[in-house]
Amino acid sequence: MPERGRLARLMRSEGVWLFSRSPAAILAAIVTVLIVAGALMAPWIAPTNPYDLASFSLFDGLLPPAWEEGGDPRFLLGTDDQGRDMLSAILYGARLSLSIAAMAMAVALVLGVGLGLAAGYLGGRFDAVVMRIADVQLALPAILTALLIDGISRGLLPRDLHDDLRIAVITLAIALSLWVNFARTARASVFVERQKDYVQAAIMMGQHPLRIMARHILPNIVGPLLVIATVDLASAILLEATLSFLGVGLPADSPSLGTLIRIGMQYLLSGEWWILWMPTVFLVVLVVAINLLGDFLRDLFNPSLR
Amino acid sequence: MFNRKIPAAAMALSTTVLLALPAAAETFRWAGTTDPQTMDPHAVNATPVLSFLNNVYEGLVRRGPDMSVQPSLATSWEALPDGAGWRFNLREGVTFHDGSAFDADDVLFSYERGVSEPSDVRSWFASVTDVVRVNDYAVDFLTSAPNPLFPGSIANFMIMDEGWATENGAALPAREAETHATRNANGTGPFMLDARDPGIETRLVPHEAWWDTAEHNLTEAVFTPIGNPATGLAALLSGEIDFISPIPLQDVEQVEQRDGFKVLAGLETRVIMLGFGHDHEALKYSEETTDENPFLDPRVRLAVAKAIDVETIDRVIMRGAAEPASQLLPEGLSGYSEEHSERPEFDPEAARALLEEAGYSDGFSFGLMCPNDRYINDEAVCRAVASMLARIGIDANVNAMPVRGYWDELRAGNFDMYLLGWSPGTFDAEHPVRFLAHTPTERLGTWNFGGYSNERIDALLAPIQSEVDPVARQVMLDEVAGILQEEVAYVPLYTQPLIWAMKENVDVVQRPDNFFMLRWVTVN
Amino acid sequence: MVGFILKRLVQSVFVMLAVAFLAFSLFRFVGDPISQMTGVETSLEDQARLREDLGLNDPYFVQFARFTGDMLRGDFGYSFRTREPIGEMLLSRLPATLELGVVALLVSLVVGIPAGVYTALRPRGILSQTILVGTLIGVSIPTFVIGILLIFLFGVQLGWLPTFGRGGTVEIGWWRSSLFTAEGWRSLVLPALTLGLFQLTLTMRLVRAQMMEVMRTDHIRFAIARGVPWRSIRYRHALSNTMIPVITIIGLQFGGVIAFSIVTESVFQWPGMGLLFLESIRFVDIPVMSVYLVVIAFFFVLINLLVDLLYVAIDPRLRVRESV
Amino acid sequence: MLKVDGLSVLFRHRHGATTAVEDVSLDVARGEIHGLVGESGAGKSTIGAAVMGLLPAAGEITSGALTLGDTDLRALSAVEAHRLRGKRISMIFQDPQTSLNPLMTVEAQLVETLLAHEDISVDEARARAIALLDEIGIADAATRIRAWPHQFSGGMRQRVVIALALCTNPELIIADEPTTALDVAVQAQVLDLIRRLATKRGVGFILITHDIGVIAQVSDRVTVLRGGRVVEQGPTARVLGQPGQPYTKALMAAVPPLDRRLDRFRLPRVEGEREVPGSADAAREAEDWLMAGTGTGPGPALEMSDVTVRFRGERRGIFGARENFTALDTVSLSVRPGTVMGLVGESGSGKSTLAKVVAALVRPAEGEMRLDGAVLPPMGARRRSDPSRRIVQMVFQDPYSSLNSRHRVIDILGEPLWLYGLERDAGRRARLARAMLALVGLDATAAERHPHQFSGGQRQRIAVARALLSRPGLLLCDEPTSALDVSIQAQILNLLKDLQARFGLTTLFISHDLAVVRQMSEDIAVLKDGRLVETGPSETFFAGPAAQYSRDLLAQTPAVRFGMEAG
Repeated sequence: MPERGRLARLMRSEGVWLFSRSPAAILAAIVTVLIVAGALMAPWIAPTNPYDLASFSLFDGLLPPAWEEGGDPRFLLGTDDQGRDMLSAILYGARLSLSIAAMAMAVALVLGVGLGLAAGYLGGRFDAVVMRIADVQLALPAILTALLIDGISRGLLPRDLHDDLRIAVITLAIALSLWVNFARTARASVFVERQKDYVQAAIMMGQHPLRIMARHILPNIVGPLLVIATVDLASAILLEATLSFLGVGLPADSPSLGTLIRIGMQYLLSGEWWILWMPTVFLVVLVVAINLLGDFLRDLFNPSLR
Repeated sequence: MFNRKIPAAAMALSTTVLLALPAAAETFRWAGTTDPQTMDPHAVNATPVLSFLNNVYEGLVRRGPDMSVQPSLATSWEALPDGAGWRFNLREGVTFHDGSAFDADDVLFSYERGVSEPSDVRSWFASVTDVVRVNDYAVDFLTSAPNPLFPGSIANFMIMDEGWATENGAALPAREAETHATRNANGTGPFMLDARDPGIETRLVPHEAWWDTAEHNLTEAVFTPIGNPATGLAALLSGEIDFISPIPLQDVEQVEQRDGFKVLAGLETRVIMLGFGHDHEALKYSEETTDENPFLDPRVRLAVAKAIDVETIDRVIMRGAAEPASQLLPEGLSGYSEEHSERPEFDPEAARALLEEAGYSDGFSFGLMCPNDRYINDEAVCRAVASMLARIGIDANVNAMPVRGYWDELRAGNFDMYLLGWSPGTFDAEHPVRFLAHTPTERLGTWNFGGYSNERIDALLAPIQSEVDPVARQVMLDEVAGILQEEVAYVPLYTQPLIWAMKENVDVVQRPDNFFMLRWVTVN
Repeated sequence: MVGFILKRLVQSVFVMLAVAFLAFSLFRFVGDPISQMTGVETSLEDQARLREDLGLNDPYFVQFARFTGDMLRGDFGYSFRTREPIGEMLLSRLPATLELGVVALLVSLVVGIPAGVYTALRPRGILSQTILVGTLIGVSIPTFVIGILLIFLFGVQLGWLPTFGRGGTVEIGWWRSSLFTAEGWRSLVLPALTLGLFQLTLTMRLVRAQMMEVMRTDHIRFAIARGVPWRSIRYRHALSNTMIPVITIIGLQFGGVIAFSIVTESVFQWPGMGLLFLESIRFVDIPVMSVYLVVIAFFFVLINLLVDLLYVAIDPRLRVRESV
Repeated sequence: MLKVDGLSVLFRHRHGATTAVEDVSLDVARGEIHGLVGESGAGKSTIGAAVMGLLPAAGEITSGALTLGDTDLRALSAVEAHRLRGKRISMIFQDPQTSLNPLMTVEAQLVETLLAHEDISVDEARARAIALLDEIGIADAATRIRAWPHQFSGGMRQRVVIALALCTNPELIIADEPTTALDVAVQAQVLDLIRRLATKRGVGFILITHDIGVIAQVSDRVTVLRGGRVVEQGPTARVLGQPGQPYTKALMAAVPPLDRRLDRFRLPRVEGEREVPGSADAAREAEDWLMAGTGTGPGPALEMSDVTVRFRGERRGIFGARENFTALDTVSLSVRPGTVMGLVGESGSGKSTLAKVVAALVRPAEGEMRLDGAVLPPMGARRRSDPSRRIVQMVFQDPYSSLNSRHRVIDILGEPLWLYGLERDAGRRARLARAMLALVGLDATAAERHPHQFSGGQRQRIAVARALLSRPGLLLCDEPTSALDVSIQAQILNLLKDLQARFGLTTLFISHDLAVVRQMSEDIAVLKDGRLVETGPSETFFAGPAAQYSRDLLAQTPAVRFGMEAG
């Protein structure tokens, strides 16, 4: 009975009602779900597998989209310089970008909320140390973190792990430059919740600090963190693209959206407009949708705005 | 769309330039991807630096538009009896930019500076035992063995004024801290250094008292580095700069169609090739065959050569601007072996057969290491090679990385196959043999990462270097080229194109060594 | 108060040391500087000797101690690539980055705040929705794509603005500024716009959220009940209360501006510290990289401190002593 | 002057619309103070907002006429209505802390309001503002005017708010709970000020409050509201003296009398409303469980000797050094086992701090505490496993923040049982929790719901249940009912009285309301600025307090002096 109850309660809840009233949020949600679904099912719905080098040939290079003259029906959105089908490359790329962004978000969430929660709750020296670490992290631009991790991991790990290492490097680099947001938000929310009576009661009863943080405070600060999460998911995807632009990104033979855009940049003026604009438009639509969802969540969790 | 510019054509252009009298005087603004890191001619032996400084300093000899060796600060030179060295007769009446006179002392001083420890150009004088001052205007370079190509090999050895250098504490190139010569210059060349803002802008003005007649009509030349290719192209198309090199291959067509601009597409003296790990017992990046190295079998290497369709790579990736290569140096350079100018033709079936014959019918996977920002479209070529090899069953996983870490990885042997481009400094066939084919030692074979070794080739290097008779020298070079082709030590792919873009009213001379000489530039 | 500043400065020393340590541990992994400093034909023996001369073979901590020792004495060492003193290099590049950062921030404030106020006061308006979604699209396109597009549109197609570099600069002592000539401003417009766009969206959203919250507070309802003119309610009462939390966040964002400047400077060939840092990575010029990061860390700490002081300065509740 | 005729207001929300106010009529003459009283949710504030034209977006006047003098308020355009606000009608809000713009000096806010309605010079406006502050009772007005709002105390700030409402000589001022946030002493002064302004300046007041004492003390006429409808209306003396309607009678009865002690609070029960009975046998199960734990003996004795608490003061301004603030100064107190000790004092007197010291939430600088003779370790020294963690339990003031809104009631109640190992088995824990809910008067279905689905009163019952589930000996109550309506307050206090009596819990009951303390406690202690002023049995205290401060405190507490006969 409780399961149906919870679902029923969710359906009637304030959030869903508000959601049904704002067209932008609905559109954003649909677009996001479509893109994520498309990306996740890439191996099944994409015409070819762009990571399998034998599946495309150089002869089909630089073909315009199918509807343009000179286009090839096999390649709906045309091909890139290598003869890779743009549609498949974008779907696989989106899958890679989204998985990297999601993994980076997860790491940043755990690291940031963990440290932020502890800093806010324990205060004093621990708080100062965490905040100074945050300063150090803010001072290091994402590109440097990527370089640092790439270098260290290349130095420590055996050679044959090097290529699938690159994805881990990028994920960690992005995560490291995002956790500070979560730490600061979590810390600020904990300061507020710590004064509330239900936390004072838990302290008085002698509950273990970890349990107080995890079971009592954390569920109550999920709201603002969720908002940061959606906004940062968008910036994580963009960051991956920028890192690729600066030459620290993913290898070219397993491209992410960012790598596709970097490759596309070389053809900006050379007439093959689709190599750049297809992935860029896809990225923009995805990021705008996620940001709109983030805005909606921010308004939902910010009671004063309702 | 492209007419293949062979060096001879460049010769034709230069003659017309000589006749046309310089018209209106102009400020000439040009850009490149990297800023020359120093103004000291002996500090760094790298093309961007030497090319720029060739406008400010001059050597005893210089190279003409067609790479021929011409007199410069030396009016003439003759070989000393029984190959003991060379005598150079110096030009009289030449003054440095600050007015001081040029004589033999400056040559001796520059030689001492060039072979000093902090200098980076010591390798040019490897065969020189001593330099003797004959009189004010004659100097002898004594070599340990006869060296027929010596004069040509010191074309970039630039002469500094002894007085200026010693007064300003620049007797030696900078070790750790910069010296006066790092940001200032006092040469005898056609242009003087007017202003130097490292990494931002460098300004040259003509040297009025230059000993040679000026063929250019420039009153001022300003160089600015532009790292991002797209921005560089925009700078040209917006008219803010008059000339830029290089521009991306894929933009050549657009620039040519736009009125007011033109493109000069020739060939650089750089051959792009694939190298193997000859001294690797086993593959390092293979998922399955981890106990042996298939590439040790020449048949497998030949299969690789036959599996790669250089024509298609040229058509799609290089837009037809490249030229298939058969050996370690491009056609037209001295010592090129006409005998072995046929490269293994593209035949995937034969390649698969060879693999079968060698016992690898079900193929294997390996690591292909490439730079992604060193040669034109290097990463794209690597990916193309990988997909072609995948067609015959051997899967390359491409690891493209920035060049800054690339040489480290190759030197550490972290590859199964690698991409390499080589441009011979002396524009002669001996150069690639000395650095790529010879067994690696302290001084020789320093870029032979795969550790390829062949006694015959090692034995032939010294004779080639000292053989005076060109015919005998060519026979030996042909033999070396034959062995390399026979054993498929490397798989040469193509000669890299050289793309310069400029405004319609700008005429320049494009030299295959990618040196940009201001003295041949006219803006009309 | 003085105690507060001292404590923060001591903490900043630790932050800079930590950044220096991280930056310095980089040099082992970014690549081999020697191969960038020498030519193609340099023998291995010469390369080994150069490596020894530069002390690159010393153990890691010896080099780090030497590096921090020199830094404390103000001797920032010499660039591996151009052998220039690094202090001088950074000093000559500092004005470009600072001026770009400040103008970008100004752009984001001058446009961001009014837009934030407008979208807060008319949340449902069509113009508000278009502004919100428009800036969102602007932020969703990677910075380098926007940069190139602006260059081609305004530089090549229309030819109104220069496509690269920093023209029309005027030397004032060691500070090279582009704020005093029309040409200087023309070359500043596009990079500042590219860098400022991200900040602009952030500022606008912050002001909007904070303004909507302030409009609900009791003292605003009381001001309305007193018949205070709407203009004064919005811009004197509401806006001033909105700006306090927004200013602190903008202060923190300035750090982001410096970090993002790396991309913008590389696209516009803007001769700032960001471009120098990127080139030092490309040519494995480790001393320049390390010193740049320490200087940037110093800026971060300084900005955080200034923001805290600013916060106290503009909020009377903290500034004036309680006296009852 | 103001005439409201048949006013009805509707609130639209996702499930349709609810009528907040229905067919209310009242009028306010010049100089008259018209009281609007009723429990929370009765629609008092909505009427005030409707008159001012400041209804929230979802609100809408569906019918009725609002006329001020000869102006029909409903016919005014938005611009005319705004110009009228402040000029002819002004409003005062409840919390002085947030009613003034913190970033503008008092002078700036006063001058701005004056210039908004009268075209006089700035100097003239400043002069009038200073005169007004003088009249309102702010000493040295000329210099104090340039001060910032945060430099005034609560009472002073409310005077500034009144000055702001008054400066443009409005005909009518709507005061929405003007004294609720103030201490008793300050409340009396503000009410006198309102009285003086009404008679001397002829300003009409609508005084909105839930405190019948305030109405009795100041208002000329009163309207009693319930569920948006007028229950009764007329001169205060008559309505409160001889209430015609049963609801008014019940409301009056629920106010705890100050003059004598009742054994139980009278519940304002009106026919047709049934008491929600907890299932009797479940309650008994909880009762037996509690009895088994605490045994029949009374709770532990609590002794506190020379307890002192110092807080590090906030850093004042850029250059101010930190001065320490002494919250408790050598307080010695003892609570006899099984009895209720009432702790009374104004806000800032340190009474909450005292409770927090006992609950180990605040670290005392000096002093010692003992429980039944055994040393009660203070904060920092009291390990989490110390038995006192279970014996000492606390019920907090704000019902809306004392329960974790993300947990279900069953989890909240189960926590102490699990924490102190009183009940290993999860199933029995759930049964016991449901039983305790019954004991505190809530039905078992409450277990599955979340706190935000309960009213303030119900949440306090859950808080009490949680405290009891630790089988406590000492119960600390920090103003448990001050945030509740009078009728709900009575139920909770009755609950506490019954449980305390039945289980012999030693209780420390903290409140600022002397009337409530008189009904609850056997002994009483009065705190002023962290020092113990007086302590002793309540009856002797209320007969005639020893300390002068206590006497003033007693005098200033608004009491319903209309000779109510015993309920």
